[in-house]
Amino acid sequence: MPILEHLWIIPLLPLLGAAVNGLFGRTWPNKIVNSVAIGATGLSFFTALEAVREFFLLSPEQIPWVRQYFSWIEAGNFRAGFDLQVDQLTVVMLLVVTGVGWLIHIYSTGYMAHEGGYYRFFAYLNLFMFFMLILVMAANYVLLFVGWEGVGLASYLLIGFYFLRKSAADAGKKAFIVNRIGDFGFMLGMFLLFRTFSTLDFVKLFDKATPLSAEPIGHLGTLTVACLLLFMGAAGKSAQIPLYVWLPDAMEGPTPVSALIHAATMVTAGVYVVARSHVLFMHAPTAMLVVAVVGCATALFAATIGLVQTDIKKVLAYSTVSQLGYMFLACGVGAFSAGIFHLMTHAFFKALLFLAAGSVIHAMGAEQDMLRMGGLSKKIKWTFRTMFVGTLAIAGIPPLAGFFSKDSILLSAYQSENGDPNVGHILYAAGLFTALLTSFYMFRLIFLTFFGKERYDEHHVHVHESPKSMLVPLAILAVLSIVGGWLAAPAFWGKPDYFAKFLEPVFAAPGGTEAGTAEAVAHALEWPLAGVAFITALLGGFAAYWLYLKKPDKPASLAHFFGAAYRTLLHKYYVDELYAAAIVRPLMWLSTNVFWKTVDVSIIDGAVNGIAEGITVVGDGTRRTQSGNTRSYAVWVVVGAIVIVAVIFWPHVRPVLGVAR
Amino acid sequence: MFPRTDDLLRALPELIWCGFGMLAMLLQPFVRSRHFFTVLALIGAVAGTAAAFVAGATPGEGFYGLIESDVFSFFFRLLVGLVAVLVVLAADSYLERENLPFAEFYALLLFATAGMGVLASTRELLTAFIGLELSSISSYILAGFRRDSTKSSEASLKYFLLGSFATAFFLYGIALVYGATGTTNLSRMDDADPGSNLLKLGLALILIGIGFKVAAAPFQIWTPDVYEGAPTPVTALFSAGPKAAAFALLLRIFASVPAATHFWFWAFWVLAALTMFAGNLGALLQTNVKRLLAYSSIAHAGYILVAFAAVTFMANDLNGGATPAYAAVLFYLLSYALVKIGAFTIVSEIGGWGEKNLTLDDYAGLAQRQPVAAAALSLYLLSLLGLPVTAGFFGKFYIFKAAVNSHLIWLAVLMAINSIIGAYYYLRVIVVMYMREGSAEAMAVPAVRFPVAVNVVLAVTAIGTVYFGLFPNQVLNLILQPNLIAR
Amino acid sequence: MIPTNYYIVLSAILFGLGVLAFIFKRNIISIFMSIELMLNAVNLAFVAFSQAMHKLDGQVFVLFVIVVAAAEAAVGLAIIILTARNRQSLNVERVDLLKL
Amino acid sequence: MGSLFQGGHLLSILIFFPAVGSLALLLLRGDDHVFIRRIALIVSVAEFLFSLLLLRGASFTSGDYRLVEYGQWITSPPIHYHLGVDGISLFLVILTTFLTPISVIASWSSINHRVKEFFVMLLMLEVGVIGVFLSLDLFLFFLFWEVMLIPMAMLIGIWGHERRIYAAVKFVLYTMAGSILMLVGIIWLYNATGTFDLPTIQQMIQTGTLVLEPRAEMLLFLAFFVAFAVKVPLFPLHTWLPDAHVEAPTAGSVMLAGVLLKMGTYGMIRFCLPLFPEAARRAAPWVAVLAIIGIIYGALVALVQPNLKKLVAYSSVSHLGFVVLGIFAFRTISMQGAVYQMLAHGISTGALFLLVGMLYDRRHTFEISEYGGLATPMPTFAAFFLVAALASMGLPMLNGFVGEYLVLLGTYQSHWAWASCAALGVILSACYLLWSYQRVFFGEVTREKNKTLADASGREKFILVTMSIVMLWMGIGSTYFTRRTAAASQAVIDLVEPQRPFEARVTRDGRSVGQPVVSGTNTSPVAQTSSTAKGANR
Amino acid sequence: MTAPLIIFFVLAALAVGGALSLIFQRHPIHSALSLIVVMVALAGLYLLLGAEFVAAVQIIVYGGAIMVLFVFVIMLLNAGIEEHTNFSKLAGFPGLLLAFALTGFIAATIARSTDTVQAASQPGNMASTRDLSTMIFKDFVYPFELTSFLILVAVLGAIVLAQREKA
Repeated sequence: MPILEHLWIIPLLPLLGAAVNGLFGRTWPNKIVNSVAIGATGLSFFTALEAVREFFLLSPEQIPWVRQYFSWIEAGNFRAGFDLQVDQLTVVMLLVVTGVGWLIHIYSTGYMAHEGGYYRFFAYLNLFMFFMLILVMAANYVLLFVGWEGVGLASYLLIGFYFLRKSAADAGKKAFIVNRIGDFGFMLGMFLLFRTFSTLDFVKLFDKATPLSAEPIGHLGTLTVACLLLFMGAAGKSAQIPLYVWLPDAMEGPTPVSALIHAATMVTAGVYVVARSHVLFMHAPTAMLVVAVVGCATALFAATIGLVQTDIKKVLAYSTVSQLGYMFLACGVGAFSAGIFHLMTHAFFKALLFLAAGSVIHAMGAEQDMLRMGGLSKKIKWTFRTMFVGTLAIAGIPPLAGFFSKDSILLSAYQSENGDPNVGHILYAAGLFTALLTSFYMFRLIFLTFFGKERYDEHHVHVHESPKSMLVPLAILAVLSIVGGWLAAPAFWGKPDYFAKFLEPVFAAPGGTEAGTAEAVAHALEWPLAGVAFITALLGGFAAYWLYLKKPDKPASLAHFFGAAYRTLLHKYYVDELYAAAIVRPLMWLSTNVFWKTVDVSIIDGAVNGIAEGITVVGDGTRRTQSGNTRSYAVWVVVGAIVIVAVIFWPHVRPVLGVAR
Repeated sequence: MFPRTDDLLRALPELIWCGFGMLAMLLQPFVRSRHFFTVLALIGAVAGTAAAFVAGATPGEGFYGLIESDVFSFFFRLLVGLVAVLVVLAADSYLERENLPFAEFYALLLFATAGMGVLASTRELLTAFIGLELSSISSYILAGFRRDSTKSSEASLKYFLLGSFATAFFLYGIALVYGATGTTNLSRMDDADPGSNLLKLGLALILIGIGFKVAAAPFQIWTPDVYEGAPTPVTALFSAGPKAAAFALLLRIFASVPAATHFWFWAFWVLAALTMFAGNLGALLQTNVKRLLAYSSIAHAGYILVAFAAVTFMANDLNGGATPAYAAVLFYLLSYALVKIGAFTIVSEIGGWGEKNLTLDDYAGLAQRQPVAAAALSLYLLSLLGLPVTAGFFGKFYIFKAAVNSHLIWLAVLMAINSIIGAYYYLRVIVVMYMREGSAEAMAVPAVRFPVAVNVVLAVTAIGTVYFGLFPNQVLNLILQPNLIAR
Repeated sequence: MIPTNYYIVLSAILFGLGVLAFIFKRNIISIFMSIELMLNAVNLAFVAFSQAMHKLDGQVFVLFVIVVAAAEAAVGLAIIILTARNRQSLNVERVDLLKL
Repeated sequence: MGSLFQGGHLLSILIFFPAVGSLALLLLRGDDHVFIRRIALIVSVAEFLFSLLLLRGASFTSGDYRLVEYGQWITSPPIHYHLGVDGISLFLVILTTFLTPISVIASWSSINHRVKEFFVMLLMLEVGVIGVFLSLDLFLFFLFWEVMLIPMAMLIGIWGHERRIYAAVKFVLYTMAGSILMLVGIIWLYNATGTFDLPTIQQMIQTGTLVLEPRAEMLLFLAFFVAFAVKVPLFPLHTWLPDAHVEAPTAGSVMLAGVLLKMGTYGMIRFCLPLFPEAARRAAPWVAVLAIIGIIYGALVALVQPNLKKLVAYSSVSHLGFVVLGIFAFRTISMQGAVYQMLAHGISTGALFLLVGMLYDRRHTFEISEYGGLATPMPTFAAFFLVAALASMGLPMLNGFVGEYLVLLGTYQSHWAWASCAALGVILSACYLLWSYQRVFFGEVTREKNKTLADASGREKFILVTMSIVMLWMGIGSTYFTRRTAAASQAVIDLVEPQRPFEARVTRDGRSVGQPVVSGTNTSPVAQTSSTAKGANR
Repeated sequence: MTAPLIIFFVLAALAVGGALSLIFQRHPIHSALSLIVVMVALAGLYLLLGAEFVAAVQIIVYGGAIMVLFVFVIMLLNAGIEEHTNFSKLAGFPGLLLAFALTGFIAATIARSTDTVQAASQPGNMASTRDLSTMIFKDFVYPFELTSFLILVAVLGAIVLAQREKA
């Protein structure tokens, strides 16, 4: 088992790439830089493949396969080791991350070819790969947290890649800080877990947690609180309400970054963590419900905003948020494997979409506003085709990947009876409506971009198809987006859903909501629900077609008709403004005027200097007694005499000095 | 009825000092050389100081119990002798600069020293009075030694008037004590009734008289003026010698008069508190360094009085509970004398002809102009401030210890507060010397090259300050004994 | 016979008057005189006590005090002359160059 | 405790070697600056190497003192020359000896007048600080504590910036005000015990031969604590810090932030807790509150500072708050964290000050508004600055994280509320550091002057690389340190409140070991923690 | 009321009166003369107390030497009527009040506490001058010698201070 013994190689390779490029890449030509970067990622991809191969040779009891490399933090009964772990869940994540990541690296060589700071870009990208791999392979929460923060750093750097643009720098900062807010919860979650179980290693911790009985719904037991705190972190990382605000801004970064970090991998870390901690969540139905509701709400909410955005990347960003919402919905209703499944397919088609969008932007010469596009389908065929595939996939048109994953989520949602039998149906309805919106805005994107008449002048913009290095990854991803979902296809014919089956050893552990009981019901509902889903998708597509191809002037009038609503959507429900007004500005004002100017300068320092002042004044007074007049001096002597005599002869003046005792 | 040899031996230092004083007077008409007299005075001072060992070697009472040669008097004789030596060295160049009559100066200096010696060794109030007058009158004259300077003469006048005013109180106190106990010999008052109001009053008046000499508030009032007006070497003498001697007398009185029991610590408590604040607060805004040091010497008198409070508090404790407090006083006086003489010597050197440059501005940028002087002065100031590896630190430490030992926590806290206030103005001088750039003309002044004698003074004081700051053991072993003051 | 404390009280009064005079007078010479007055008061006390206790040393003290007073007088008057020379006034209140 | 002078004189050498060096410097002629600098560098580096011998010299697997030197110094009162090193002081000493050469190099070209005095002061400062960390006799400790004062004041006052004198005097007076009371306290303690010897007094307290009545103990505790709190500085007593830092020269700031502040927290660990455990326990809640206020308050004030150096200074207030919190949470983990945080903060904040100083050397201003877009002219510098900033905001795999995490984790074990509030500091630190970083380095270059700024020079690179490597090492190889500090801090904790393993706690709370706190019907975490807190304070 | 008592009161009155006039005379000469009155009165009291040697010395040294010296200096400096400046606020009313308070207190204390001494007091038997001298030259020889130095100092001081600048 060479690789499984030395799992550390997988993350280390990108790190080396990052180090080499970061330290020496400055002076190197692009060729060497990107060969280093791609080499590193590719290598780790194949290493991962090898690892997976070996993994399949393991006997079940060897799983989860944990290797401890060195002890990182030790204090008292607390130990955080650099321990890596491989189980089915890890395998999925591992392949997605390395695979998609590699493709995107390749794509980037084309996309970034003309950018400055080439070496920096790839160094960051590799760094990201390293931390992401740490995240998915970590065997304890602390190490996971390392990856967690690390990817945050990487995304900060990459969003702020064009640091000359203030917007970019702001976006990067925003991303990091919002994530920090999430991490705050995550850390507290860890602390609480450690206080309860006095370990943070997954295996030990879950072993201790499994025998516990689940906490009744609506009850804030330790586990519930811990799970909610963890979910807070997840919400930060995966851009869920209320911490989603950073993701749209994150589109300031280069498009490949958006594809890799803000669509395919990093943002799904939250989902991964929830899935990873499913044992705890299974014991905390309240938390589960919260997760489901938040996820569902986010999905719907983001989708609505997506409807009206005109920036091609913004649309995709909000769709990402919404899709992430789906995944949480899945987890929330206990369909963890479904969530992970969607995570995977989403990684394929969303990466595809972003890259295609990038290709479009590349073709248009850095134009992102869809209102200045149109009719590109002829000019950039391959881009169009691949992107169309992606759209079909996300819209949930069978038999593409999105259809299966989304369908299994809706199904589980429909079945869930967490707390109240109707909960499931509500969630299902919301999810379904979201699906409608999704397909609408995606097709809207397609029609605005590729069909209709050109809304740009050819003289300035000469559209050109992207280089091979960009199209090949597109193609591959397109294929994946098509076939990626077939793993689950057998479920329709009563056969086991291979993907779920594969993950079963991970998720089947506790309550057993996964598989088993669900199976039977599932089979009965499979077809009708799928049909419904399909129809909604078509509806959405048709609506878009009708509005943006048939009656191109309709949207404007509609927008005018629903003026208020439209503007609200356009301004993303004014959430950013709200945060600024409710939190940021007050805090700033408070810090400046109250804490610094008042408390620090006026009160504390004022007091200190005031005392000094006072003493000086008294000192001046004392000096004045030194009048220089001998007669007064004589009087002073007399005064002294009286004082002494008084102290000696009248004991009752002494208690005035009683403090002396 | 010629006195016995032992008596003479026990009084030897004073006799030698006086003898050399006379010698100086007699030779004054015949010898014109300054150096001759300097050497003469030096020999005299040293000889007297050496004689202290002789006297110390023959312990016991002398002259029918008027004087006592014990460790206590030994220590103080050494101290005042050392002061005399240093002042002679410091004065030498000063006298030339200001062209003052040197023979008389040294003579008076030696007589004053003799007076202090008497105060240190006497055990009888009348003798003490004579000694006090001997040193005081010499001091009056020395204060006014720069005849043509109005300031000097004014200082002399004020010192004289107020001094004799206080002396009158002291004397009246003696009278009352005599009336109450039928004797003026401290060692014969054991059977006196401690409750007697007459005795209390007498002691109170004596306390007033001595309090004036040691510049305890509110009798400190004369100090700044006199210190400022007097010729600087004389100021050095005042701040070190007479004060130490007066404290010695006070200590002996309150150590050996049974009536001066416990409750007297109240008086010292008040005096100490007042004095500390008077000194430190007054110094806070001083821009004249000489005057600033004067105020600081008031403050330090206050600190010493804290130790006195501790002493008197422990008065009833017969098994040597007060010993550390005594030691504190003695050690502090030693460290303080060294520092003050050093500091004033530098002031007198920097002062220049007619003592013109005394303000802080004249010290600006001193560190560049005269690094050694600046370093030395900072060392002294730090010692006054009570920072470690200086004798001043241990001095303060022992006083704190004595105070806490006598449960005078609050007095200790007051002292702590005062140390902070004091720190401010001491630091200000250092700051000026090191952190301010001197004014153009100040920097233009060529570096004054100190005479050898002065350098010797600085060396002795500085080294002494550091040495006692690191290894106080010898001194402590000397003064930390229950029979420090023979009863 | 005359009670001793008559004498002592008298001495106290004289002493007090001396203090009073010191504070009240402006002319330096007069101030110095008031000091002499105080010393005399002390002497009276000494003599009275010695007489009361049949001890001679009290009177010895008086002699010493007188000598000291003489010495003081010599020096004091010299100082006064010096001052008078340096600034043409004998008013103690005008001698206040040194202050604060 | 060791016989007379066991284990050689390494500690004495450590203390007095710099003093010898500075004396040598004093004897040199003042004008040959290069030579002076070289000497200073050699001395400080040699000192650093000596300090490394400590690691060989002794193993730190148990809590007691190593390389003890013990000799009679002053007979009455009995004061001993008693030195010793344990896990806690070990790395603080090394930190000092490490930062000194760094500061020497840092001031290589920025100090040009009165060079000799400067390095003399720097070395004397080192003497004082190391003395503080190594002395085991209360009196000796106090002596060094005060000795360190003057060189620092001089560094600020002579080589500082505009308001340097104000800052210097403020620094000294603040510190003295605290320490003079400590002196009274020390003497009081002496009267109670008859010795100044720390280990002896500790034994007395452990064996119960010395029992202070509560009020006296509290007063004593305060006498010590205030002195240390000023140094740390703890919340209301911190206002000297910004002034001192802003006015001090780079080297001064580095030493100040890197080492001097640690003397305060070190004092708390070494004296406040072991000597007055009862009082410490009673004061803990208040102290913790102050610490937490300090954490958040410092961060918030830092957030809005227009002055870069002041910002870093306030960040120290915030970071040291973590240390104090960790100490007064009385948990093994948090104590470990506190000790580690001391070291980490020394490095990362030291680095930040160095970087700020380098900026100052180029532009002679600390105003953030004067900068902007510096990443373009000086990318390398920007990169190092980012590393330092990240370390300071506690990014995992860098030194800042371990300490903070352990402190919070440990604190949470017994006081979840404290930890939760304190954890807000983690968010805020990211805010102020990233924001200032953006304002300084990102965006277009606004000022004409900044367009031509030189990137990090070779010497600067050397410093920064060294610092970065240390940060990285401390971030990853933390066990190298914690294994050595563990025993000592455990010993301290045992004195204050012996720690029970988790299961024990559960059983005491009446739950079975198997099913910890979360059995079917259980209390809310609040209730639990309060119960456990009660348990802890039993 | 026996004769000595009457004499005492007369002398006491004289002394106090002299002291008062010392205070209230505006011209130093008059003050000096009134001081002489006081001294003479005291001399009388000494006689009354049976210390005739002291009385003699009082007249000779004090009344004779010292006061003459005073008068001489007054003449030398031809000091006129003293001007009544009131620069010192403190020395005005409050000062006098305090002085009175002190005096009153001291007098009162003494009056209350000298009874013990008074009991011992009886008709003054003349102290022989021989005993006095033996005491001075035996018991108090040390201070006596010291006084000689004191005189020396005084002379020295007078020379140093009062001598005119040598041209």
